[in-house]
Amino acid sequence: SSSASSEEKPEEIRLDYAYYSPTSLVLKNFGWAEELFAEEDIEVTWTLSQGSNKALEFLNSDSVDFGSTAGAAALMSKATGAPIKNVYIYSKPEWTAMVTNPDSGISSLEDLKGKKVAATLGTDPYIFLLRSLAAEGVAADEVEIINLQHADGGSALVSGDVDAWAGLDPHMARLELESGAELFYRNADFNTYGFLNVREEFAENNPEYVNKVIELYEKARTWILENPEEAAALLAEEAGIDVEVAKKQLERNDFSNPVPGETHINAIVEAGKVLQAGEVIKADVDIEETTNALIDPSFAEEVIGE
Amino acid sequence: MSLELKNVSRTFNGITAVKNISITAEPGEIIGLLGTSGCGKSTVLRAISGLDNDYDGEISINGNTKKEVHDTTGFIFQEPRLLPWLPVLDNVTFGLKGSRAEKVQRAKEYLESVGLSGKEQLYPRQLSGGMAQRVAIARALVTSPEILLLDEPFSALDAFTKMQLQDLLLDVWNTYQSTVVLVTHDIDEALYLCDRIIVLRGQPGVIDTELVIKEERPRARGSQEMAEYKRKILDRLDLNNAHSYTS
Amino acid sequence: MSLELKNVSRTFNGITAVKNISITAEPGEIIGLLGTSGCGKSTVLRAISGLDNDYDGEISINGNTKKEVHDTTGFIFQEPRLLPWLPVLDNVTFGLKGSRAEKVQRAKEYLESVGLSGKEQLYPRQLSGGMAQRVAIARALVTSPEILLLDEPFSALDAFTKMQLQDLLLDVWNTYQSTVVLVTHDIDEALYLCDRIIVLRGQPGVIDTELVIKEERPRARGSQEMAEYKRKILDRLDLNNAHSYTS
Amino acid sequence: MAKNQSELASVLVTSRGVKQKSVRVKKQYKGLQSIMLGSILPIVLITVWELLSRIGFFPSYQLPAPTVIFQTIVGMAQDGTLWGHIGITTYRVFAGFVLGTIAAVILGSLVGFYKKAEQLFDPMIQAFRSIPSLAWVPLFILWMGIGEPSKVTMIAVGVFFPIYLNIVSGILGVDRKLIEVGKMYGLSTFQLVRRIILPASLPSFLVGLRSGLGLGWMFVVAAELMGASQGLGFLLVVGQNMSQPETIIASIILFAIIGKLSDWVLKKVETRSLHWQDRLVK
Amino acid sequence: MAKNQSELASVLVTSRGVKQKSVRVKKQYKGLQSIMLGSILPIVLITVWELLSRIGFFPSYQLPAPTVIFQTIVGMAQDGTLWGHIGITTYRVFAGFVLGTIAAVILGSLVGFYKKAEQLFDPMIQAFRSIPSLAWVPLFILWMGIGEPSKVTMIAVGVFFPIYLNIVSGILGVDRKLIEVGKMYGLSTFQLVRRIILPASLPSFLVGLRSGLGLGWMFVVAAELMGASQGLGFLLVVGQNMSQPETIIASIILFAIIGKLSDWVLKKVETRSLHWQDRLVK
Ligand SMILES: Nc1ncnc2c1ncn2[C@@H]1O[C@H](COP(=O)(O)OP(=O)(O)OP(=O)(O)O)[C@@H](O)[C@H]1O
Ligand SMILES: Nc1ncnc2c1ncn2[C@@H]1O[C@H](COP(=O)(O)OP(=O)(O)OP(=O)(O)O)[C@@H](O)[C@H]1O
Ligand SMILES: [Mg+2]
Ligand SMILES: [Mg+2]
Repeated sequence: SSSASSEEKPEEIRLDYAYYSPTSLVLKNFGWAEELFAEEDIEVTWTLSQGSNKALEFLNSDSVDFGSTAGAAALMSKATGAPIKNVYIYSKPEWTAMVTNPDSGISSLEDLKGKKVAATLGTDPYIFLLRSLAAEGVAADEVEIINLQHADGGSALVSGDVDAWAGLDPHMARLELESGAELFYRNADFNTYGFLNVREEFAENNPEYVNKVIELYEKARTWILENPEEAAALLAEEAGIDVEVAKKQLERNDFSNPVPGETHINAIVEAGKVLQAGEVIKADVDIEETTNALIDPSFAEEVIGE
Repeated sequence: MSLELKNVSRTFNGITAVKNISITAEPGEIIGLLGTSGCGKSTVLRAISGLDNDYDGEISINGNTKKEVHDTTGFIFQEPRLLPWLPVLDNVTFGLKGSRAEKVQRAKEYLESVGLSGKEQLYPRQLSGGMAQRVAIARALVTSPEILLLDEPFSALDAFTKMQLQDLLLDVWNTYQSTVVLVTHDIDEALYLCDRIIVLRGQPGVIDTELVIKEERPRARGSQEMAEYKRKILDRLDLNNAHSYTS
Repeated sequence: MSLELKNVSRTFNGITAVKNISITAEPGEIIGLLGTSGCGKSTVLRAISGLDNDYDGEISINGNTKKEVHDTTGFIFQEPRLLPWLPVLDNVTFGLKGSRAEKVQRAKEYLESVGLSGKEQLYPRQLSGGMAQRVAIARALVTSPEILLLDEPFSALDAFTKMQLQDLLLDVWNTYQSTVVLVTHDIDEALYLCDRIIVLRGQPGVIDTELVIKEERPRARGSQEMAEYKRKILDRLDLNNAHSYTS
Repeated sequence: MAKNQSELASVLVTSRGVKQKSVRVKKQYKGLQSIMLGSILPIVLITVWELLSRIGFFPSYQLPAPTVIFQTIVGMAQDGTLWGHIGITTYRVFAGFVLGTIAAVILGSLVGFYKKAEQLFDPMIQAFRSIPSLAWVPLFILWMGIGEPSKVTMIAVGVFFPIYLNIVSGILGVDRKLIEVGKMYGLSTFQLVRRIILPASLPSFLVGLRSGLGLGWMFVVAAELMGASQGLGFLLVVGQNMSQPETIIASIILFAIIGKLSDWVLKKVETRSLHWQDRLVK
Repeated sequence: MAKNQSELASVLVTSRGVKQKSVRVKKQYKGLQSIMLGSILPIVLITVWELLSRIGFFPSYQLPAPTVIFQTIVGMAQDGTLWGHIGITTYRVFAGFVLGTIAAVILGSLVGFYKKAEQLFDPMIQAFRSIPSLAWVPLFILWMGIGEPSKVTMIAVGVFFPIYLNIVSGILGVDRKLIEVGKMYGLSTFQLVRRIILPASLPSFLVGLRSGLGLGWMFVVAAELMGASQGLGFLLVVGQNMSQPETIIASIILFAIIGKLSDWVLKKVETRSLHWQDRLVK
């Protein structure tokens, strides 16, 4: 698709960075994008995304060209008609899991019946919770889901206000280290991947530059794979978290497969079905079609090869 | 400026305060308005001033019958109504136009006349009742209005200061030939100052008596003729009070 | 109640308003306070009332020299100071204690005495200047205070109403034997009401003259003796004004 | 006392009513006219918005058309969830408002009246005043857990500050002359506050109430971040998390409507209780 | 005019100064005493908090001890980031405050003064008043992107409402008697507003300003959700997203301190410009 490149080049390229996307931090930190695009007189601006929903707001309002989100979040936005597409997977994170206090007596999802579970509605941990419950055959209405922001869910767990928490890194890593919280249910495949999304308009007008950004991301990804220690230090430094926490968080990120493909499509479709069942995504949305419209592997395939 | 009231009435919430007041004042005339408390003197003054335009009837000022405030009219209210955030001097210059220096100079002259020189920088809350009233008098007189409405301007003043200010008023009147309507409770004052005295009575207030004082000015305070006039007015007032109190 | 001022002085921001005022009042005496505008009459009254306690010197009320408000003291201020959110009736009952019905009944009596029956439900903004002043008078008198401080209570009233209220004051005084301090600019009024007249003068105000009026009550207004007294006082006042205006 | 005043007020009203039938008709007409004038802006706004949405100027994934929003709200009304959201939020705001008002009246009166109290409390209160609602969230969860108390208290915090500020300044602005009247009649400090200072500073107090109520609605979002499963703030945040623009806008519209209604009640109270003011009639 | 007034004021001050040396010393002493009284509560609070943290009542991953917070702030001061955060946030609040005040003064005067303007604008404004700051975020991003303008405007929105409300009520509360004085001297409507209504409603306006400034600080968080990379609100949200309790609390403390300082400035202005009020001295 990139062969149909247009003559014009953008005046600036607006990237986002996010603490949940270590790759973006590395890229920003080393200034590789500025270096590359300075040759062409293109300005690079960085915007911090504080969460998937912010990144999507930025994308939808034409405030950034590239935005990092969780896969499910991108799907939800796409389902309302947002003109974005996913062109790259910045990592396969296991950023969410079910967490409980060490002496709570909870060791499986079965034990959650009738208990209070904190989660942030509409975010990856929430989807993770629903999918896990479904996978283990526990009905969602058998547990009491308490809507709390990620950090507050952690606090509520520690103070005993809730019995379990669908946690998110780095909060989760931190709790593990500091109060000995336990991850009693993990499933990396129920996480919905780190999506690098681009605005459709930008992709259409400047396909080459999408490729260039993917190249840059690849450079950063390779660096992380080669320098895990430094990467952890960098994450800790940038995000202002403990090195130990950063290490734990990075360990749970799999940077091996950046090209969107079947696995990702399947994961997103599964997540989408759960969301549709929970009436988060409207019933009249065709999940598979939306997913296919969202995920566009062509750029990454072209840059990286299969 | 000539001033004419034709059948002016004013009703508040269905209760009539004054009824069918008709007064004609020649340019340069001083009209006194006497009457018991609550009979509607201030109401008439407010109607003339244009501040109140819910009255019935017609008021024409130099032939203009529009219900609006004329900026050639000066009004000394029954209360001092000083602006509490301005010191005395700025209160007096409030209505003046022109350069600051001119305004200050004029204001100081008048403050001197009302016996308040040296008090220019005091704020209203630092004034005694009579001082505040005198500032209000200076504020109104300093603009040399062509029509001057005075609502018991000297009631808060001691006998001597009062006389001084009555003479000041006559000075201003002499210089600018203002048409003056003066509400007062002091019959001596009315006799000393006015060309014509109108006595209101009753509730609603109506015109009871009109007295023309022909005496030349300056008049002697407490002369024989005056005493005679005074007796007449007192008679009218008593009657009228007895009436309003029993009703 | 007896009342004694010893060398009372009051200074505002370094400027002395009154100096070395000493007055002794027997229980049941009516003291008149005369003086030019701004000489410190209200200041003295505020000191006696206890509202102002930054004065120097000593004031003892029935031997008590504490600088505090005594709730047996009634004060009619120079302005009506009605509470704008209360209708006339509630303004009058404001200082009363007891059951609502009793309070209302008493208040209505006094409102009748000041010529305001039928106006119970009006709000202060609906009153004329003199009516407001009369409500204030009723509010103070209805509590039958043992010490009564009056700051030009009748200045906003017409001659007839004024006389009526002077008599009302004498009635109250007769019944409760209150000790009264009355500030006034009306010499006739002072002569009609007071046992003793104290003339202040100058700035800072000092006691200039003290006049004892021996006449029995009820007194005739405008008798020969009164005229004589009046001349005396006018003399003192003129002198004193001439002095203060040139300074 | 209160009964009596309302008695008086009703006397006044009826006596007026009898005498001014024509005025009343005029008033009704005026009321209608006023409502019509007030509707102009919202109607224009909604029409323009609808048009722009129709021609696609606002894409629906950003700002759905008013009709869509309306359908969303109607949908919620039909499946019944709407009343739950509105009910629980209104309850929380109301409870928080009452709590916050009480606290503000007590502290405000103390601070306005006693110099020592001012020196002791005021600096601290002024410092707390600029802490954003979101900042309180973790602390409130820590101190009070995630039940209703923490939510109501959070709203009370929001309500407190403007009321406090207005009370203190209202008290400071009360005319010395009127306070002296109270003192002359031997009122105790408490009576002085109740009978002179409160009524005299009523205009300021009522503005404080209205300001405070507005802030109460604003603090709802922070309050309902603390473990709510219902409520307008909950709706808003969930809408944001789930990229549902119509939910977001619907909750905004609901905030506006209910906020306006609650303010309208206070405004009525204001007009009623300040009828004694000697205002210039516009 | 303004110049003149300040001249007068200074005359007044100096003439007082000369006459009251002893009073001045007394005042200084009183100022000190007042500061000391004001510090009691914060000191007690911090001490108790430190103690509770030391004995482990508050686990550090939830509520770090004051000393830890202090170190965090000092650390930020040393590496220089602190000034960036404070600077940019203060700038935004200041700009938003100015903007919001201007808008509120214009609209408030219109609405307070003209019945038609009131009927037209007021209902709408009152409805907007209860929309939470967070709700505006997506709309502002949509309309204005994520640059400084949207942030400053967001803060201006917060500042606007309390000022507007106080101005309108202040104008309504101006004594008719004084307005009549202005009319008698033939003042135009604009002059009337400037020379009578504004000064007379100044107390109310100033409370509005202080309330508005407080709200400005609160709205910073929402403003800095719109793509900021610096600022106190940013610090707070990052702290929450990144599980850094010491950053959260540090930002709260900074909000409190700077908010208090900015309010202190306004309070000084208030005391200065209301010296003419006939208040009861406490
Ligand atoms: N609060 C104050 N601050 C400063 N000066 C004051 C204050 N109150 C009164 N004064 C001054 O004290 C002097 C006496 O005032 P006071 O009110 O006692 O006069 P008065 O005799 O009652 O006059 P009047 O007959 O005009 O009411 C005046 O010069 C006045 O300026
Ligand atoms: N705004 C108002 N609303 C209702 N009634 C009013 C209003 N203003 C005046 N009145 C009534 O009108 C009548 C006349 O009042 P006005 O003030 O004209 O009296 P006045 O002759 O000036 O009396 P005074 O000598 O006491 O000042 C009074 O009965 C008063 O109650
Ligand atoms: Mg009058
Ligand atoms: Mg006096």
